[in-house]
Amino acid sequence: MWKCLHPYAKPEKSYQLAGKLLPWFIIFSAITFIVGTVWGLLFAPADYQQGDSFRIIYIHVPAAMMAMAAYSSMAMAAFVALVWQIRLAEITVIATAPVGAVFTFIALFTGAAWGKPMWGAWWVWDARLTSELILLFIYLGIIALYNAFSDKVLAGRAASILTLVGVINLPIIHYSVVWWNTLHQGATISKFEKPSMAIEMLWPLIIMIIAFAAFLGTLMLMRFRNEILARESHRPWVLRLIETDDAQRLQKDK
Amino acid sequence: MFNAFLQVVSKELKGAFRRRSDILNPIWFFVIVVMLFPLAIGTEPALLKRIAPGIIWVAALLAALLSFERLFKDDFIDGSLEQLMISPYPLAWIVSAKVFAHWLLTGLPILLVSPLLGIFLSLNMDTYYALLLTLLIGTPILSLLGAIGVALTVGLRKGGILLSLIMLPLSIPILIFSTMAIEAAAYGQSYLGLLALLGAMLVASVTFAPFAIAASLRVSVS
Amino acid sequence: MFNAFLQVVSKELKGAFRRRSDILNPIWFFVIVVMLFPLAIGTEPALLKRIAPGIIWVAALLAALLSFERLFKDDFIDGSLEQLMISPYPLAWIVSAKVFAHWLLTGLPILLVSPLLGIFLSLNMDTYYALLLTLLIGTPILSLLGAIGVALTVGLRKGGILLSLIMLPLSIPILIFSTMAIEAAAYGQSYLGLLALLGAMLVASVTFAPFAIAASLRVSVS
Amino acid sequence: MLHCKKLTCVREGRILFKDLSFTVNSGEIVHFEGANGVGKTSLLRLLTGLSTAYAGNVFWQGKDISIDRESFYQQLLYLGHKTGIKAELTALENLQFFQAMQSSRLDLNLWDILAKVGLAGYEDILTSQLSAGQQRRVALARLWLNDSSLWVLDEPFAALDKLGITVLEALFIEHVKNGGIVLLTTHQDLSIDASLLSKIRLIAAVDDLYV
Amino acid sequence: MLHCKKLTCVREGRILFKDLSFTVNSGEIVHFEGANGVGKTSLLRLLTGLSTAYAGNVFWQGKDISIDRESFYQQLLYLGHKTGIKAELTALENLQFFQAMQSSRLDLNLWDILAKVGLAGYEDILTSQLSAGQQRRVALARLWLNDSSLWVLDEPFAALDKLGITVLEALFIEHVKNGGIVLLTTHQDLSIDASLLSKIRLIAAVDDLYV
Ligand code: HEM
Ligand SMILES: Nc1ncnc2c1ncn2[C@@H]1O[C@H](COP(=O)(O)OP(=O)(O)OP(=O)(O)O)[C@@H](O)[C@H]1O
Ligand SMILES: Nc1ncnc2c1ncn2[C@@H]1O[C@H](COP(=O)(O)OP(=O)(O)OP(=O)(O)O)[C@@H](O)[C@H]1O
Ligand SMILES: [Mg+2]
Ligand SMILES: [Mg+2]
Repeated sequence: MWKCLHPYAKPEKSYQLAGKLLPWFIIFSAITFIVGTVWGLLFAPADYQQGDSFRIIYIHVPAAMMAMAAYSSMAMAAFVALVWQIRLAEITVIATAPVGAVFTFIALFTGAAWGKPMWGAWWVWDARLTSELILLFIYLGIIALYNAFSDKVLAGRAASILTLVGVINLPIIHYSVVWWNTLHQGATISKFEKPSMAIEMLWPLIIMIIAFAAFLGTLMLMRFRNEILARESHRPWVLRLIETDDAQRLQKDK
Repeated sequence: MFNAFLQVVSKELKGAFRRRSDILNPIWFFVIVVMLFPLAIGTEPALLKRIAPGIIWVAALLAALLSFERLFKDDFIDGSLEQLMISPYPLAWIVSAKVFAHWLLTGLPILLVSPLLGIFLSLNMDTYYALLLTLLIGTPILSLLGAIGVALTVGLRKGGILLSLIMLPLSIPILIFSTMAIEAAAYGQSYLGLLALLGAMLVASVTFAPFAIAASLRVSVS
Repeated sequence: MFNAFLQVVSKELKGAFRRRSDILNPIWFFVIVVMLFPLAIGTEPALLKRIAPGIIWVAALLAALLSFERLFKDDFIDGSLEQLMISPYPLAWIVSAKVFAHWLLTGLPILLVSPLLGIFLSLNMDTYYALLLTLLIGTPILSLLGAIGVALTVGLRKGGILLSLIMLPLSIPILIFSTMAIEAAAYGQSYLGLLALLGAMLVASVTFAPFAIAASLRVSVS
Repeated sequence: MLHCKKLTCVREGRILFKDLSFTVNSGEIVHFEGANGVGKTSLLRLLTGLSTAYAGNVFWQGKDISIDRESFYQQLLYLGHKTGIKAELTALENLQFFQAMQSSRLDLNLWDILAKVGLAGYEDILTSQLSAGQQRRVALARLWLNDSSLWVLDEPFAALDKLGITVLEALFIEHVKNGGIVLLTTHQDLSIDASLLSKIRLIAAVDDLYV
Repeated sequence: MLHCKKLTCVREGRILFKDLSFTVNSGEIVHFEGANGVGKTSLLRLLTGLSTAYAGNVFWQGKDISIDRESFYQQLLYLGHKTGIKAELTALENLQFFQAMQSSRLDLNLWDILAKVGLAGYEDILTSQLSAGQQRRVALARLWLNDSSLWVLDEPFAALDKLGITVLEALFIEHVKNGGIVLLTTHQDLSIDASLLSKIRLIAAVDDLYV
């Protein structure tokens, strides 16, 4: 299976492949974003308890889900990077980390903003909140570790190791906080877990989740390309790329 | 090979005994924390009892966090770490020895002073046993996980802060499971399940952590 | 001469900004402590509120204690301390600059993050103000007293433990006065008297500590 | 036999050397020369496998050293700028550790060796309380203890007095006569016979090539 | 003029030297010689007032140095085994600090001085990422910055390449020609004219006298 992927293990090839995929991702995420946002904000009915403030769910839940999805893809990339020593996988890891961190932050921020009217406090020590906060710390740790190394090859390897160690811990963290929390007090969040959401509320949510996923993919591809360019900036193919790019731009100007 | 393990451990211990502070520091840190809290919070026995396990575990965690920087840093600075890395034994094995020595110097003293703490914070017998057991299982896990963080950051100038950033998420589950077990004990419930969980984590980290540590060292010391 | 003061401060700050960790470490330490306690003790807001000032002050004290070792140690190891000691300015003046820089790097960040702590630990406004004031007056005293301890122990291998042994008794009064003030504030009582006491301690230590530090350095670096 | 193939070393985006290849046979002393900052230490660390080259490989007895580290390290003794001596242990304790870890010559009497490096009477003093040159002597005492064939020494003469240097040079010659290899850097002139000694001079790249 | 009167140095109960007296006039370079561990560093530290002698006094311009430290230190530049360079600052920042603290020559361009010590192009790299010799060059750059008349240098040539040593020796000669004093230790031979150079050789006490 890895054999057929091998050509793409070359930076140049995968740079081009990412370039080809990128427009599709952009278009797809733009469309789903527009549909989801319009539907969710304008057409979905207001919640009978929370009124319109519940609409923050259309950002909150997708962001929270993508925060985890981003980490899973990082973990897979890290595994590939360490076992098969593929540098592009390392690049994937660190291309994804900041994106994941931002999604996590969005989930936390929207959650806190939602919590103030709903629970009367910005922050409570709830299981979900705590594990999300810890996820943010893990992301920050990976990013900080990467940036602390001046040699980017070593940095990528170190970040991959940490990602992998983190992924082993993530489920443990998840369950530990869930159990810990339920021992002290009833799950605060349970009142929102109504048996089922009204279907008109659910559809926009699903679309928004898809939109966030596509957006995550877009950002990953962009950062992936940038990272390759930065690392290979003095390789002939990149120099050629810059030349042709300049030439095209000159022609356009004319 | 087993001889190499023993040699590394005994060298660490010798050095620590020579410095003295390495042995007393964790104990002393403990005593400080446990002394300061009654001073700072007030001395109602009920309140103290309620928060005692938490305080002890947080103190253990902080003590571990503080002692970690030492784990490879001194060796890195004076070049011994390089020498260990080019020794003819598997690096994972050598670092296991170092981590074991580290636990002997930080985890064990904490266990040894814990009876004192029990008295200071008026714990009852059951709670105390639970505390002891969780410390016994939990501190080696902390040492192993911490060593990964240290190994990743030892060559870096900004090591300190990064280390705690990395360590914190890794150590929270242990903290939570342990305090849960102690609380269960305080309410007279069974906490075997939680202990088993901690035990499983210990086994897993003993198995995998040395390799992660060795790999991290090869990356960060170069 | 004032220029020398500024130069020393700015060099310290530059180095710290370069290392980054030196600035973030105290803040981060705080965040850790404040995160760990709810996790370890339980999440009842009432309980948290009750012990919050104590936790914050113990954390401040520990953070100070931890950062002290750095105060002269790095300079001692790389020889900069010797160079400062043979600079053509009074040593007491130079060390004042170093202590001031140290406070900027450890005390001030603690003040700056304290609003966040207020939120996390659900403090009310009055308590929070009292906390802020006591931290503002108390942390410089801690820095000055700590510096004496560090200066006495910097040349010694066994520095760490000795330092905290020396530091602890010196800092307990500050801890007690401060938490008393905060508690008074929490009950809506006046705490000006306590603040005045802390202020007097600050004045005394600003006046005398630099000379004690300079004398200690001459003894221990030789 | 140590063989380097097309080693390239890059630090901070600056190429230190490029496509460096050479072979050292047993019985040779190789002196790496070059101005400060030209890359001698970096090269030696590549040869020991402590850092990884940007490109190229190092072979020991025909095998890539990164593949079977343990058996390579059985044959290697490396002393860097940092000596790996523990300041809080005595000279004797330091040597005991090295003897147990890295030498098969457990029969040697450490007191004799300490006397050989001029530290008789200082066995029980903490290394931190020795003078700069005495500390280096403790590290160098490992050379007498060791039976590995490849010695990689980064400025072994630093802080050493003249007598110390003479003794050390004699030891190098003895080692290569027994079929060993010595790779070393130093800024001082060696008084070793040219038949045993080869020199590799590193020169800074004229144009600072960036990768 | 530096004058020592009956200096006795004791470390760990061992007498290193006893009743040592000498005078150094301006325009002299003094080279302290002696085997490893004989007490050169200890002596230099006594002369700078960093440590206190077991017995005896040091006088600078006729005044005991321990009485008016500040004005003595105005005239003193000391570089020890440990160089006092901050690893987390760049070469330029390190020099800026020294210029502001210890020199009255605020007009000098630091970039020129860095070029003089062969660090052109390395101004903005953290000192920790320089090679051993480059780090020492950063410390030695202070000699160009400084206008104090008494230089006390403990193994200034350590880790330095030959070119560096030549440049430094020329600087010493210039300094003493301008009426300065240079006290140094090194285990390498100096190629300085004998008319400027005097040597003080420390010899280990034959019978290890214990106090
Ligand atoms: C800082 C605070 C908060 C954080 C960190 C947070 C985090 C999360 C996370 C991690 C999820 C899981 C997404 C998934 O299923 O994959 C989630 C889902 C959800 N959150 Fe939040 N949350 C916060 C506050 C809130 C608040 C205040 C509310 C509402 C009052 C809320 C309502 C929801 C709902 C309804 C879901 C979807 C539940 C489900 O279907 O599983 N959250 N949140
Ligand atoms: N910090 C110290 N504490 C106790 N004794 C010391 C200390 N430093 C040095 N000594 C002892 O003093 C003696 C002289 O040391 P010193 O450093 O002055 O020697 P040196 O002449 O500079 O040697 P080298 O050429 O190796 O630098 C040595 O025997 C050493 O053991
Ligand atoms: N840890 C490091 N990180 C980044 N760059 C480094 C590091 N160490 C050295 N360098 C750079 O690599 C180059 C070569 O350094 P190296 O230590 O190999 O020189 P060297 O030939 O051993 O010099 P010296 O004679 O001074 O010991 C230097 O220009 C230095 O700036
Ligand atoms: Mg070198
Ligand atoms: Mg010396």
